[in-house]
Amino acid sequence: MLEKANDWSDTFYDKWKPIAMGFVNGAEKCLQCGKCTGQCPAAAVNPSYNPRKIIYDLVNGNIKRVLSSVELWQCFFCSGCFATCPVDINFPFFVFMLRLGAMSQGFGWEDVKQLEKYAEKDYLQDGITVSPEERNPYVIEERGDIADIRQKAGMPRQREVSDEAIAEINMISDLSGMTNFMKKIGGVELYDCSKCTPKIEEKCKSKELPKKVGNVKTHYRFYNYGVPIGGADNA
Amino acid sequence: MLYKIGSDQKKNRILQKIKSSGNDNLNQCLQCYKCGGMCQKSDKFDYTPRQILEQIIDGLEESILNSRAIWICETCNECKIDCPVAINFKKIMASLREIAREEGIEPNTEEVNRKFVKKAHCPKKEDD
Amino acid sequence: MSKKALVIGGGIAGINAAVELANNDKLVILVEKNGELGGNVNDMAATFPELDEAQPLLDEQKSKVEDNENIDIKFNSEVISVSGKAGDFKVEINEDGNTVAEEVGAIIVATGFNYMEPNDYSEYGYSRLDNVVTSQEYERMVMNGDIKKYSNSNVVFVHCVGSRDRVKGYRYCSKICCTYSAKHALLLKQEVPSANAFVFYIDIRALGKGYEEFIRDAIEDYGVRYIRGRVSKVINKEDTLLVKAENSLIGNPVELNADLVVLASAMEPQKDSKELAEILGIETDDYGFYKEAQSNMEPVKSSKEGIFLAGSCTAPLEIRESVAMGKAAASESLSFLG
Amino acid sequence: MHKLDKLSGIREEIVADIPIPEEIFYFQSCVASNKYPGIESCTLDVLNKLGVKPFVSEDQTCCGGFVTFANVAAPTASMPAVARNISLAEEEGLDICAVCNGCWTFLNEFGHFMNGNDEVKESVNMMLNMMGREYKGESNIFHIGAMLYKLKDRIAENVERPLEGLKFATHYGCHYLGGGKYGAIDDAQHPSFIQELVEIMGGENVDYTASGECCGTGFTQVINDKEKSLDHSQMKLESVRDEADPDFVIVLCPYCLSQLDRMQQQLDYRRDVKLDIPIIHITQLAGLALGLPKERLAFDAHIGGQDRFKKALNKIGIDY
Repeated sequence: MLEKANDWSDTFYDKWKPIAMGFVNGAEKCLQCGKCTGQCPAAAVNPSYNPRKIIYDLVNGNIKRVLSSVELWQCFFCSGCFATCPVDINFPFFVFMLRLGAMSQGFGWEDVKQLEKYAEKDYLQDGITVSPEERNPYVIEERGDIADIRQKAGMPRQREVSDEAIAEINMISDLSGMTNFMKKIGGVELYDCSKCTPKIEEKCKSKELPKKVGNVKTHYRFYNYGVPIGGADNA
Repeated sequence: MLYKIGSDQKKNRILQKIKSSGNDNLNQCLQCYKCGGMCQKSDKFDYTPRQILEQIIDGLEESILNSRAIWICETCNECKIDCPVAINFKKIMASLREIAREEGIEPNTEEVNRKFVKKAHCPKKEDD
Repeated sequence: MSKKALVIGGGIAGINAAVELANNDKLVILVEKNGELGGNVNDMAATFPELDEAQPLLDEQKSKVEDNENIDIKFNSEVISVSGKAGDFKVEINEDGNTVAEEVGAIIVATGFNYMEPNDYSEYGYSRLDNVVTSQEYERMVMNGDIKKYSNSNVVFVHCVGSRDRVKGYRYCSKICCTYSAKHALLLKQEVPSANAFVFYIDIRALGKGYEEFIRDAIEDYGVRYIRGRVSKVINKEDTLLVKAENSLIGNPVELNADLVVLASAMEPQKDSKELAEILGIETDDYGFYKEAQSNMEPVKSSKEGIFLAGSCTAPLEIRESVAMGKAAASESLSFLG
Repeated sequence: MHKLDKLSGIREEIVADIPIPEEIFYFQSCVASNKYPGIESCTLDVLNKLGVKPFVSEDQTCCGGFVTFANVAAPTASMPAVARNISLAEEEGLDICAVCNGCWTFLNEFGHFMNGNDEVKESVNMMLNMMGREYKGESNIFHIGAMLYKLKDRIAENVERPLEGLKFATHYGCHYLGGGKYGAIDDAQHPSFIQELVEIMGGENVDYTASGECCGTGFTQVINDKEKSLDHSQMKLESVRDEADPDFVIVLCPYCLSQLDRMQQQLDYRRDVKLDIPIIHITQLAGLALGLPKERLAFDAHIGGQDRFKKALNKIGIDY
């Protein structure tokens, strides 16, 4: 797509660095050598994902394109790019902070909402993020009950986290604004696959994304770094 | 998306066809980006001329023939006039269209919807 | 009375400095740490941008030194200490275990460079995988005919291994790798026309007379495939190697099966360059290259009067420039030789 | 195994810095506890057998890495949670041993970040002081893989069930080697320490092309972009099946284990890809060699590769 000069704000990265609390540094060192993309597992399976281009846009100020892109949400967080980078750019941290930035602009909330239950239902209630009932990566049938297996191995049926500890992390969550944040996006359950029937499935497939996630107004994201092969059907 | 470079360049069908239609200076391309910058249509392209060229050399047949750029190009040949090595893009586009027609690929000039719509989230098998 | 001159290093720069001085009727001591003259050019199969065979050219240069009565060549020797001032240096040289004291008027440092051993680059598998070699080893393969066995196979040349890399290598550009990789690809195409050559580059830095044309010739006339993107990984895949990189001109990752991978390893200062700098009392930069008195106007003067620099002990240089620097250093040192 | 003959990338100076303590704070992993309890029981037993007493605290919660990198929590929320967990070990004066790459890299990286940033540390401590704790930044965080490598001599002395005739492939996992580029004991691209451990235990190593690839979890992709996650796991698992055909794949991280294990069922169901590859954690590997009973190994919780499990375990005399 044609870009206009006023799409670019060169100073964004400089302004943003102090807000990002030292988590992001050194993007201006990027040589555009492409070593990151060459080994990237996400780039190997996504038609348009390219870490090199995201860094390029960030440093050169085309922040609009980065934040509104779907590609920003396709990173695998494998840190392979960091391991291989000749100038030591910790790209996964950039993605992490950029996603927070994108959320502040109203992008990507559907994805975050999907994951919010891990924090609310598991982390803050049990102190453990992955519950025994968790089906992700989705499993069709389990072999045996985990509690039984634990008992056979001579361990308590369930790993216990003390009430005190749970109270403490809830307190941290309250103090740091995480609870507030979750209240903000609570409200609608987006996809409840456990209650899915063929009818719901049909509906669900044709359903567009909600305009709102909780109290937050959301925006569409776009394939900003290339057209996916096979068009939007491949999304 | 990951692609592989074939070990034998001679098997690269699309490159052979383009070359046989009188374009023998493909590998003179400097990848200087001038063509994409000056073309009046390039904001509509999914691939700029130099990218098409790079893909021809690597033999990415599927992606070239399905691209919109080969149909949107107005074959004004202004890029040849400006090209530092005078690559005849009009001819290349013409032969690409010909190949695409032979393959039965419909001309595709519609604006692609870049909007992200999330669908395939369901864990169930599609044909259940 | 005219004084002797000391030239440290018998590479192509040192040879030319010594010959130039000798032709001006000065006595020269040439200190070479190995048993043979020629330095890094000994490992070269051909020169660029004209593909001339390097060894006959070098032999010609060597014979100029060896046949010259004014030049006293000390093989297997090292400078141990230097005292005194310009025009009146007292030097101790360790020659084959014996210490020799000499008085010289000027010193020319031409210690040259070293090819980096890319052992830290585990992603390229050097010294871990077979068929991954450095450019230096590749030149030897060309000379002894080993590359003949790579008919019908893919050979990948990787630029910037150790150069332009803050983490495991050096920040500077090694300057000549772009052109010598093109030379390697050309040599391959000439020796084994059935082989395919692929060169992975970030950008092509061909800063020299005829270099750009040389590289374009490789691409256009010999069909060497240039792909823009630094190689990310070289993996062992059964009998071959799998090279992973990005073709950043399209923006997609690319994979390639290769039979030989040649790493254009960086030119680094000699391992002991800082020790020698301390003995001589001259300054080095952060990497260990010797610092010029003034980088633009005094390219051959070191930070100490009477000590001159020549060749790639100052920065990565090609042969042509090393020769020029050797001669310039010789003529600058004449004023201290009375 | 060709890799072991060649240059090894193990960083001896980091290995040398790892102490062999009498007691260590065992940092429990959520996935290990709730999906693969064998990792937990094996870690406890193996550490005990090797003369290191594991200390388990019920006050320890999840490291917080998942919710943070799922962008549900900002760094301001996860930093105090990390500090709280580390402070539990500091109260006992112990170092931490994590069994999960995620826990290790998250505690390590955020811990380092707080240590190097007094302002953040102070504000975190303000929060922790309210609940009577303090973060000092004194405990070191070690990965169980590094601990086992350090204790390899003791393992060699204690092998009760040599793994002869078994083939092992490895998957190191991104967040130990790649993310922990400066803290891991091995090289990020050509790691070899598991292979060394396998040789000590009498097993045979096999190699495959995609050994350095990510498992495909992609932190959140497995939930939000399942097809892509499946694509990647398929690529990896097919490479394992076709090139190595191992009896076991050793992983360092419970989440990689979960992905590679559970995706086999999905791939069969959705794409008709037949895979039969047992995936086990490095502590379960040690458990096998050190002769733990099959209840403690708890392979019942594993889903993929059950036929192969049976064959392989029968070979070394476990009736499974």
